[in-house]
Amino acid sequence: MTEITPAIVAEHGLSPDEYARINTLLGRAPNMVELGVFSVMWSEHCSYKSTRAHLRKLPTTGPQVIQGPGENAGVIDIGDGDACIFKMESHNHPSFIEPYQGAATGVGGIMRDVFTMGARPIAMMNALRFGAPDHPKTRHLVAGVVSGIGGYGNCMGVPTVGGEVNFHPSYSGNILVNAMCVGLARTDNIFLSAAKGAGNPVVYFGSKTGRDGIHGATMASAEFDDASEEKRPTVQVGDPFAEKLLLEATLELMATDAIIAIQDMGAAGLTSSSAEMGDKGGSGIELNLDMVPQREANMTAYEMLLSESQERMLAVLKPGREAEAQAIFKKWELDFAVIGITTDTKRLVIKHKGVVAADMPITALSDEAPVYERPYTLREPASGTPAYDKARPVLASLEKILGSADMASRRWIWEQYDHSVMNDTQQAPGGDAAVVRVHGTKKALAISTDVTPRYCKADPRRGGMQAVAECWRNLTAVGATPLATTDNLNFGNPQKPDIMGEIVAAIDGIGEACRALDFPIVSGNCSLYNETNGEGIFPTPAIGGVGLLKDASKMATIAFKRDGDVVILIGETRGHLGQSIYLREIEGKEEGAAPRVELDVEKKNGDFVRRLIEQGRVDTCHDVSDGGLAVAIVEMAMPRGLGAQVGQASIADAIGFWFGEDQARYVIAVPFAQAEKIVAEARAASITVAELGKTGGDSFSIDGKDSIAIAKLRTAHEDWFPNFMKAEL
Amino acid sequence: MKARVFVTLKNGVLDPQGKAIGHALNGLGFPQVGEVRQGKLIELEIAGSDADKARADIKAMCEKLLANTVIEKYEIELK
Amino acid sequence: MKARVFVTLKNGVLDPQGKAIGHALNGLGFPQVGEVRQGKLIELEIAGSDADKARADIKAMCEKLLANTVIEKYEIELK
Amino acid sequence: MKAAVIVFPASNCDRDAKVALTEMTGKAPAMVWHQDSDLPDVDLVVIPGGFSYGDYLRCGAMASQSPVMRSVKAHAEKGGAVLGICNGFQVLTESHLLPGALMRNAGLKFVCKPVTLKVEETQSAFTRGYNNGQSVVFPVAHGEGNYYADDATLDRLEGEGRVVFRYAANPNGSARDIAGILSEKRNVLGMMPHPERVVDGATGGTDGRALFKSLIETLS
Ligand SMILES: Nc1ncnc2c1ncn2[C@@H]1O[C@H](COP(=O)(O)OP(=O)(O)O)[C@@H](O)[C@H]1O
Ligand SMILES: [Mg+2]
Repeated sequence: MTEITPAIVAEHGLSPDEYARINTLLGRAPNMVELGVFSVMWSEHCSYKSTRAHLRKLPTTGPQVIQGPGENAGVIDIGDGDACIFKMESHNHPSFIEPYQGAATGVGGIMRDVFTMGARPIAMMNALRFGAPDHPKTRHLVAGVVSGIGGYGNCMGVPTVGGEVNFHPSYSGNILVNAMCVGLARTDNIFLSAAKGAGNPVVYFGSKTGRDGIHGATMASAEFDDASEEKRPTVQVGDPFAEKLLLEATLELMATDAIIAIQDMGAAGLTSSSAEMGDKGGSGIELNLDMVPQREANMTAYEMLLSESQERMLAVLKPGREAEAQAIFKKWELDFAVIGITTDTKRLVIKHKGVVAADMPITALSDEAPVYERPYTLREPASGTPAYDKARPVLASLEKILGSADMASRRWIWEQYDHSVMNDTQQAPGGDAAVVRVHGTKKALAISTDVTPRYCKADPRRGGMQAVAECWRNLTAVGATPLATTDNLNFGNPQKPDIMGEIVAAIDGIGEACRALDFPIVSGNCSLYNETNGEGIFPTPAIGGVGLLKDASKMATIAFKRDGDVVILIGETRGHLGQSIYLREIEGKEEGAAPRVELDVEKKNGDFVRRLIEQGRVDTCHDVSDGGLAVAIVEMAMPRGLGAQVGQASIADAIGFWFGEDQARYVIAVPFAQAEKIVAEARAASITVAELGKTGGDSFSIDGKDSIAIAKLRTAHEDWFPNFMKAEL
Repeated sequence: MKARVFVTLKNGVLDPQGKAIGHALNGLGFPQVGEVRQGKLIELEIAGSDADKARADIKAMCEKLLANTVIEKYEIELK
Repeated sequence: MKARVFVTLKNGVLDPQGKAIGHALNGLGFPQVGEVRQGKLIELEIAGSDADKARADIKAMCEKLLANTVIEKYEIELK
Repeated sequence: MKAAVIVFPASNCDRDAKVALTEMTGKAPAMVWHQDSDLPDVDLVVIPGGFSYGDYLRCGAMASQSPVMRSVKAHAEKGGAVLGICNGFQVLTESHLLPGALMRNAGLKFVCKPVTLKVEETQSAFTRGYNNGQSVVFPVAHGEGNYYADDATLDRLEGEGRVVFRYAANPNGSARDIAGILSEKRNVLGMMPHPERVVDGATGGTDGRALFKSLIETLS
């Protein structure tokens, strides 16, 4: 038997202190199999040891919340007995190593988290971050990630309806691939993972177990260095065909009442799924690995327990229901096996080839996992506004910004995703939020993922607030009532006090915004150690929000629809240029304060706009975010090539007015006959409002002097991505 | 010169396509078919007549583009 | 027994993928690469030891499933 | 009109086809599992879109060997109507119910977007409700919709008025911009665009309704 040396302990990502703690908890030294199990269960990815203490501060409850964090995904009530189940998860490290399979298996993993709970997935979203466009790896990574997401999601027949993508050198060595899945279930048919009771069969179904991605969970929790490329662990390959069968078979099994508990096998597969089920159910689990369907010969207990083979599930059934379940999986041509039994020992006991390969108290793996109050330092937020040339012509800058990497159209990406399958997509990618109908009703869900990492870098707390506020605003802009969120906290190495400070401040900001906007967090994921050679990524706490439209026929979209509509700006424009796209793209400066986030104003303005949409008085709405007001108006003009003539309504500085990134703002376009009344109502509610001009013609003109053809702007906007990707296979 | 490059998944890497093909063949009345693996065959025309150089060049092409060496291995055949 | 089946597009059927690979190789500093065609390599394990029977069976598999003879041709290699 | 929708492992537009047929005919179609060798007595068989068998090996190849396809062939031989959409079109060519083959998109990428089609042929049970030359907008969503056939076959298809839909702007490199073709007896239609996604005004248009209406009028 292998002797456990300090080097082996270190290779398992465990510190000497953690190893000592394992010895204490077991009352003896672990064997190799047990060490492997502890290493994955105590990894950052599974235990949240650096963030758990801070995540507790997030608001997670509300009348709309059925299930908050702690299960495979969050569940909210959307009325009429319908529940919406959703979560976001990262697959950053695997996607950097093998972009197609990394992204594909990320999509597969998050879908399993959602259908494990009894939901049929109805929409996928993603939040992606890539390195500098001119970095030699970027194109290859973009191509691989996008086709991987499409390859898996398209085959599953679940529409991928939106997402966000940024490019920045801080991600050149650590791309981010966060995928979000939204599903629908009935509130009275939701499945949890608590394996309650002793003597119940533990069953395995799905694909066979191979030596895939052993140590993926520890990899997801370690920094890269230049040597990582050599010692790459086996990459998992996704099989969307198997997953589609698994989805249908699982839902079919769920239509019976045979299931006591169910849990997908994600990171650290068999180990974490069985430990979590035992832990939540307060029971013990005994597994016989000889019964596990295996793809390769001579697999060891260590390999089977740590394998991350995809498309597998574990469930506890009511005794005597095995045959019924087996028949379902036979029909779907999937493997099925009874591999164990629940016990009353609260221990995880693993048998293999007639011997006990591991025997551990389950609480040692879960509750007793270390929680760290890591030291942190809070950095002084960046402040001030950098100097800029006030005389630059607005329209030339506008064209340049619309054709820049971060602002260009993402059509090249979303056309590779089937966004209309299931035939419930009422708002496809390209708007503020995706809108997907609740099948067979007139209700719809609105979904958006958001974060502005450059704000988070400048001021992590404000950046965290802004991410939530922007997500809430995007849902509001289509007319939805924001209900709840999931988050994916992507940061660098938490053992560095400065990075830990970013995490603490961002969570603080997120929590404050979620509370103020009544937008609780019901699920989420953390991805730490996103560093290469000591360089961390920009803090990137992605927020995925879900909202409800009670009557989707009232939904607003961004496109200008009629000639002669009045273009109205809701919200105050102060001309905030710190950390703006304008400064970065035109002046080459990434400096200054992040924009102020005033949550009370955010709420007031948003509630006002939403009411107008719900009342059927506004069908054209767009929030103002990256790039500022001029960009927002042109984005409304481009879809139908219908222009606008607008003028500067306040503040003397044209650059600040057209490109400032002040928050809590919306542009709406309404028929002339209604404009006056809406403006008066806004004023009466003490909301800052301004009439900017009118829609019409085929160009964008400001202050009656300068004008530029919408077609020209559209060319700049549409051409960047295809040109950028042209040379890539 | 003509060359053929065979790109296949490394041993142990799941091959969903091969699995599905094997399953289908068994179902079509070929029970004698065991494991099936699917790979790529790339046929190249190469200018020049130095076989050693061609082989070295193709190796470079495989490493750079033709194979995804994280999960795939390759074999070169010159003729 | 082990067998390899090579499935390639018939001459005259356009191969956009092969063309794209050729183009990419030229761009990566391999100007000596001429035409490129991409096909499939299918590796099979076959029970039994009768090579003639195996070959005949594999031919039947190709005709039935492995190749689409409207656009593809195939070659069988036993070893 | 009585209809059936065939369900293969990893079909994924089967529900969409069912919803569209239910909406248009007022009754739910029979959903037929690929292992069932018997078809119910129906006027129309729909082979829906999706990724049957993961689209592994070749799109539609494994599905074409399913037990149910023997019955579909028999139904077609008797003159019964068959509509193959997207993956269904691929299954039909792989089954030799339609000539030619569907190859990888010329751009090598999956493409999902609304496309404008020209209705080239109204002499069919599927299209008599359209006007000749009418422009309609249907979504496409496929990675392998690049229709190929040799010139003689293409000439024949054109000559016999079997090219039913043509792309206004070709999204996949398809020969002669072909988006949908009829069988010799004109009772089998294969098309890459999705008419079932445009029957419901809330999700992108209603241009697909006329196709189902044509079928209902002809087959009822
Ligand atoms: N940043 C976060 N905010 C809120 N909840 C979180 C966060 N990170 C993780 N969680 C919750 O912790 C639980 C465990 O997460 P995770 O290990 O990622 O789930 P899984 O095992 O299903 O992949 C989940 O319920 C998840 O929603
Ligand atoms: Mg899970």
